[in-house]
Amino acid sequence: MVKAINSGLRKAMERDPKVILFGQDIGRLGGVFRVTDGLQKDFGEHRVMDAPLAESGIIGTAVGLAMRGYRPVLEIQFDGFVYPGFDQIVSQVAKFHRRMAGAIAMPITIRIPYGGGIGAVEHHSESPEAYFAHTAGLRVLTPADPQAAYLTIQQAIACNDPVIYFEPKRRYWDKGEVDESLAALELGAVADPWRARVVHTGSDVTVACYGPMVRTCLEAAEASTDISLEVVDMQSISPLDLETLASSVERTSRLVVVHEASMSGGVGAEIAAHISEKCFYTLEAPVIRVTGFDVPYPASRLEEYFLPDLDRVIDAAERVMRY
Amino acid sequence: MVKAINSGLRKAMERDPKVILFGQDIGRLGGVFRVTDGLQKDFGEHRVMDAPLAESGIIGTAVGLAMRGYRPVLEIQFDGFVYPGFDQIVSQVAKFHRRMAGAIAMPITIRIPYGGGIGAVEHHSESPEAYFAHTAGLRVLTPADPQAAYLTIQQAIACNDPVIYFEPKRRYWDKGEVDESLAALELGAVADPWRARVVHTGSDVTVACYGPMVRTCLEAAEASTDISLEVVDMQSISPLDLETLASSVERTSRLVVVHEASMSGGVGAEIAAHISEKCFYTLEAPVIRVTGFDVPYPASRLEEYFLPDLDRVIDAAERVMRY
Amino acid sequence: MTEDRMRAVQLLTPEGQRVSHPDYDITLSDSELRGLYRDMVLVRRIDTEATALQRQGELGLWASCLGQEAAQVGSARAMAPNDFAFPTFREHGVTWCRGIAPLEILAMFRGVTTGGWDPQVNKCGPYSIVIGAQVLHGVGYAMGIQFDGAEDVAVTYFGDGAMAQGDVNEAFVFAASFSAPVVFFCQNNQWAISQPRDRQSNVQIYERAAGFGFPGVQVDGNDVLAVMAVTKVALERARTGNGPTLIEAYTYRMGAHTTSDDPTRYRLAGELETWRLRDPIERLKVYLARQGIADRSFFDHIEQEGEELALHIRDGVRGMVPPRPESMFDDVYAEAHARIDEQRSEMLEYLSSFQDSVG
Amino acid sequence: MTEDRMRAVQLLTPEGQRVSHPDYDITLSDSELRGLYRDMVLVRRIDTEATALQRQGELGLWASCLGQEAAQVGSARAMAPNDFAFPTFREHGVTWCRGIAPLEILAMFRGVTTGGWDPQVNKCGPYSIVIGAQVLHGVGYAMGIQFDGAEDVAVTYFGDGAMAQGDVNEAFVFAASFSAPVVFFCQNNQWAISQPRDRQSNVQIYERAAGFGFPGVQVDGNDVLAVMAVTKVALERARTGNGPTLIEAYTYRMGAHTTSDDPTRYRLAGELETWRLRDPIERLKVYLARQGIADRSFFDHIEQEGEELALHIRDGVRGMVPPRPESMFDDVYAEAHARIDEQRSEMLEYLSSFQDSVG
Ligand SMILES: Cc1ncc(C[n+]2csc(CCOP(=O)(O)OP(=O)(O)O)c2C)c(N)n1
Ligand SMILES: Cc1ncc(C[n+]2csc(CCOP(=O)(O)OP(=O)(O)O)c2C)c(N)n1
Ligand SMILES: [Mg+2]
Ligand SMILES: [Mg+2]
Repeated sequence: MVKAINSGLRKAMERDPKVILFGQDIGRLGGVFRVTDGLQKDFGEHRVMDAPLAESGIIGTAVGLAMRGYRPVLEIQFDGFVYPGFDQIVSQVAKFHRRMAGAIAMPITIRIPYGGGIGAVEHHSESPEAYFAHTAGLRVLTPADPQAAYLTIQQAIACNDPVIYFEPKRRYWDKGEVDESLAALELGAVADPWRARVVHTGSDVTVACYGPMVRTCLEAAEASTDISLEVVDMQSISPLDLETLASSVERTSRLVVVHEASMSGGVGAEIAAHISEKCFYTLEAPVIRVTGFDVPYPASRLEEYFLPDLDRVIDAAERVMRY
Repeated sequence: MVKAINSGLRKAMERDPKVILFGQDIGRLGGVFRVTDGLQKDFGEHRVMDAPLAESGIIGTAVGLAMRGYRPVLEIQFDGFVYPGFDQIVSQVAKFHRRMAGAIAMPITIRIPYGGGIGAVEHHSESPEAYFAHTAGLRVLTPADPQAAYLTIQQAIACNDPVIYFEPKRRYWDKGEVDESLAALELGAVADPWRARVVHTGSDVTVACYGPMVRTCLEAAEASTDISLEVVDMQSISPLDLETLASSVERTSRLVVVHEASMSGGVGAEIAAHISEKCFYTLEAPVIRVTGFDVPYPASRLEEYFLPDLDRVIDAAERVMRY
Repeated sequence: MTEDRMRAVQLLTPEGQRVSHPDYDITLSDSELRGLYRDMVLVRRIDTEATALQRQGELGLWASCLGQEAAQVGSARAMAPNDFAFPTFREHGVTWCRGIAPLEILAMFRGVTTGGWDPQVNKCGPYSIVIGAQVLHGVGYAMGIQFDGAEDVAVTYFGDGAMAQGDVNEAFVFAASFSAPVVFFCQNNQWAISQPRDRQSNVQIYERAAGFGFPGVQVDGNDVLAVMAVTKVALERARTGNGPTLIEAYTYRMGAHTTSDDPTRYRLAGELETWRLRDPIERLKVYLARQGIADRSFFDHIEQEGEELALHIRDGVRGMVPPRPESMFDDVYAEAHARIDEQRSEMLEYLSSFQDSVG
Repeated sequence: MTEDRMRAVQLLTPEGQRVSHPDYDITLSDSELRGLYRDMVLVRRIDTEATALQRQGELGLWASCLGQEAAQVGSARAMAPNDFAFPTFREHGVTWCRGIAPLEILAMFRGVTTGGWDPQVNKCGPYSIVIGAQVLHGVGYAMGIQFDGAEDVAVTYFGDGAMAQGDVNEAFVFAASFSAPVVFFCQNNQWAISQPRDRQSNVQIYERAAGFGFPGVQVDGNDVLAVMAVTKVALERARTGNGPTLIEAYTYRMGAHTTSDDPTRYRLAGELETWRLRDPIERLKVYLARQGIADRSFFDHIEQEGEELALHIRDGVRGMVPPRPESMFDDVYAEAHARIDEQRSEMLEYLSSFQDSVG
């Protein structure tokens, strides 16, 4: 997936000279995950810039760059380091278009490697997407596989709204076919980044997930022999395409929601609340959430117990079938 | 309510010399809402301190003060100004107890006047409680009336966990009996701040709300003649006392959730998701949320359309009755 | 105080005496001088009128710039048309000079909008309320100027209180690191609401700059000529690729913090009296009169213009149309957004249910 | 570089020659000098062993302090027992001197815990990973010292990269404003991952302090005597109510940023060679030997002690018991919490369902 995002960034930069990359260690080092590898060499130091070590500074200056007509693509080094920039994101990036009564746009993409499962130290495994999904004015995307990453990073950059782009870091090394001949911006409804995708069809239980959990849920669907799982990759966390999800639930009449973030107030709560309302007469079981617990992300030797895995997904499917 | 909180702060400071107040303009000015009026005069400049204009600095130094054995009570001037301190709250205040394997506590109270309805300019009317409710390690409280404020501010300060204390600023000038003879810390279950309170009994529809919306919902309950509303003041937003709420819903079999914050990913989503799951067989209608819209808080001349009011609450009750 | 003012660049004494300075000077035509006077008087008139309108309940709030006219007008008039200003909520003198209509400003304080003007037209950003945030925007904009190979400059405004914010200090770091064409214009009006400037640090504000690697200069902020001279030098420095400058305009907030504030709780009346003697408008007026650059009829004329402006403002504010409820869904996103469309329809449907029941 | 080092306080040249400095000096007993040598050697041994353990897959990550031993040991040994240290993830020399068991540190990097020691026992805070955050904690702690009327001092550690963070600059503001008894100890190891120090600003780090209203001093960070001398002065200054000092220890990160890093992508090998000649341990060794303060048998003995420590570490790390799954619910809150209890039960029930199916 690292390569796919790298190619997507390259495409976006070739297409639009106003696209510039800004972040810590993204230049010569190519980013700590090498997502921007080689881009500074090819596009120069003015388009791929190493930033001082200050997240609020990176995001705040990006607002100014956007006002000057640039299209900044920022990298936050790890999920746990986005918070120093929270104010600039929530009070400035998200609200600027409104504050200017629409006179200018804020086409800023903030890339954040997120989630756990890589045995990292504190602050390197978090899933903060709910904070941004609750913030009006932002869009939030997360790709599940290399092909989606290749397309949606380009679509995010081309979007005139600010997009928080969460990259599932445990899937960075996933391999997968990437058709680079696809023109991301001309695919229209074929690959609409704001729509959920049914990535595995099934008839008994719908499983809604996104980002790193999509592969987990697909594996659960493969492994689940008694219960037929339909896996829906939400892809866009904000806005949520609850229409596509609801139509799956209308078929299966059961829903399990899966994410790594803590349960309370997570994105799963919104999905469950919405579907419980809209599919009230269809649901034959309550919506069940399979998520991280309401604790700070634990030491890495415990993460296998914190993160939803294949077994917990299947267990939940069994539970909703029991109703 | 301003007076009630002032009295509560005073009681807490008298009880424990380690309680210190820290914030912008809280000293001689007594805070922009006069909540700390007179306290510097009575307790001295070392216990009621004006802070430099930097929220991260205020919260970050409070962590150090807590490590030194103090019990800091911080004031953030307005809801929209807490975000520069978000990193210190989420990555430090919330996680410090865990990071120290329990060796020390973080008894920090962060007071935040919040919510709209006072005709203010941008950033002065926000309801950011969902961000904190989703953060493990924090507790979140909000009082609905002067008596509750008097008690819960003391309980928050006495709590060994960090508490984000949201004060509903449009209710600051509400008058109400405050029995100062009540000993906040000895009331136990009689006034447990972590439990929801049924503040108006009814039989048809349960209305869950908190903070500024409690009065609105009580007014709706009074005004609603055809439908009998039971109003539950959640009071503690984290942890949510869903047990008390569920037992009300078991009686009424219908639930409306009300808050000022935007709907998507708001606290109402967690409440609705949870109750939809736990009361699956009881609910005769889907849980309906009456909330702010998914837009940045609007210009003040629009806030009456943004904020849930009596009519919207009754409308929702009518809708759930129609199922 | 006396010591501070020793270091501050001054070209016009409080008594209206033109003095010289070894490093800074300025030559202005008579009409430019009269223009500065006119700007300051009209800005003060707007300010007075807005304060009155707030008292009458026509505005939700007003943040007065009384006493800071020279700092704002002097710096803003030093800017070239393509330079870009990043103001806070108190920079009515700056927005005035950038050509933003006063009613645009008042609309915000009335609460009919959270903003409005197109920043590209007048090269002026929105009023920033979160302390310090806009300073980073200015630096980013300046970086953009640099990448464009242009010769514009960004001017960011902020107060003495803002010097404590992380964002402002990060802005200094980024500006120095990229040698960005930006001027940091700090109006030290001695107060951040109730917190006096001199309790925050034992050194002067302009001294902060050196440790970040660029020059800082203190100017008498009530001396419009000195402010203009110092700003012009800083702009030129930035324009020619020599990076940022921090200007500390030493001035005074003569009014309350905002109309919600009660300064009698924290400051002594005597302080205000001292500063009245340093009034920025009076000293220019004396100078103009004494030099024969302007006469009674000119001053009367400006007074008259002010009255007309005040009338225009009064009528304009009172006549402002309240926004349509569903306009809160406008401009949240620049591109189509399903959730917004859905909620807009729901609102409209709900609102129309009332009309039905009434009709 | 040469110019920088001109300003840096030095008491021991890279060649092990004792030199004098007009403002700073230190007199240590022979056993104290040998103690400093021992600390540095053992810290380096821990560091080498940890790096090896990471390569063997026993640790998830390791952040090496190779080359920074003098800066860390010199400053930490200057502290009094009741002074309080606020380290980052690279301060193994500091935690060593504060008496934190190396296995406590390694447990974190192995991932069996996110922390552990009681900060009150050794007066040492947790490893801070979010750049800059702990500097504010140190200032707050120092404010607490002040309110207590105590004579302790807080010492906060951070890197050159951290100088860009808002939190660090806010810490400077708060410390100056309250004249807090805190020492800001910045190890300028020339790199923030791949970003070289000299691209960030054209002035030296220690110069930042003056603009905030307190002194800054640059010290040769590879000279343990100079570091100790300078730190002692700063501590004394703070202890006697004269407020903060910023110390810039000019040093070098001889290893990779962490074991995940590949420095060959961004820095030249020659740089490392230059710095090898300034090795902090070698220069003290030469001095001790030349002065007859320590002899071969002493050096051998320390070497031996290092080997034993390494063995202890190796065994200790390999023998670490993985935490119980439900321990993730411990210490989230200090007081009873219904939601936590509920989720813990659910987890235990779920986990026991597997045991049933197995059993
Ligand atoms: C981040 C943030 N915190 C707090 C406030 C509340 N507040 C508004 S103005 C002000 C004082 C600002 O002082 P200064 O920077 O000196 O500007 P002045 O008001 O004097 O023009 C404060 C604390 C705010 N707007 N933003
Ligand atoms: C807020 C934050 N942003 C980014 C990071 C990722 N990161 C870890 S160490 C580091 C460089 C730190 O440089 P410096 O302060 O010089 O300390 P050093 O590593 O050299 O000891 C970065 C960017 C972080 N830990 N915290
Ligand atoms: Mg001020
Ligand atoms: Mg470094």
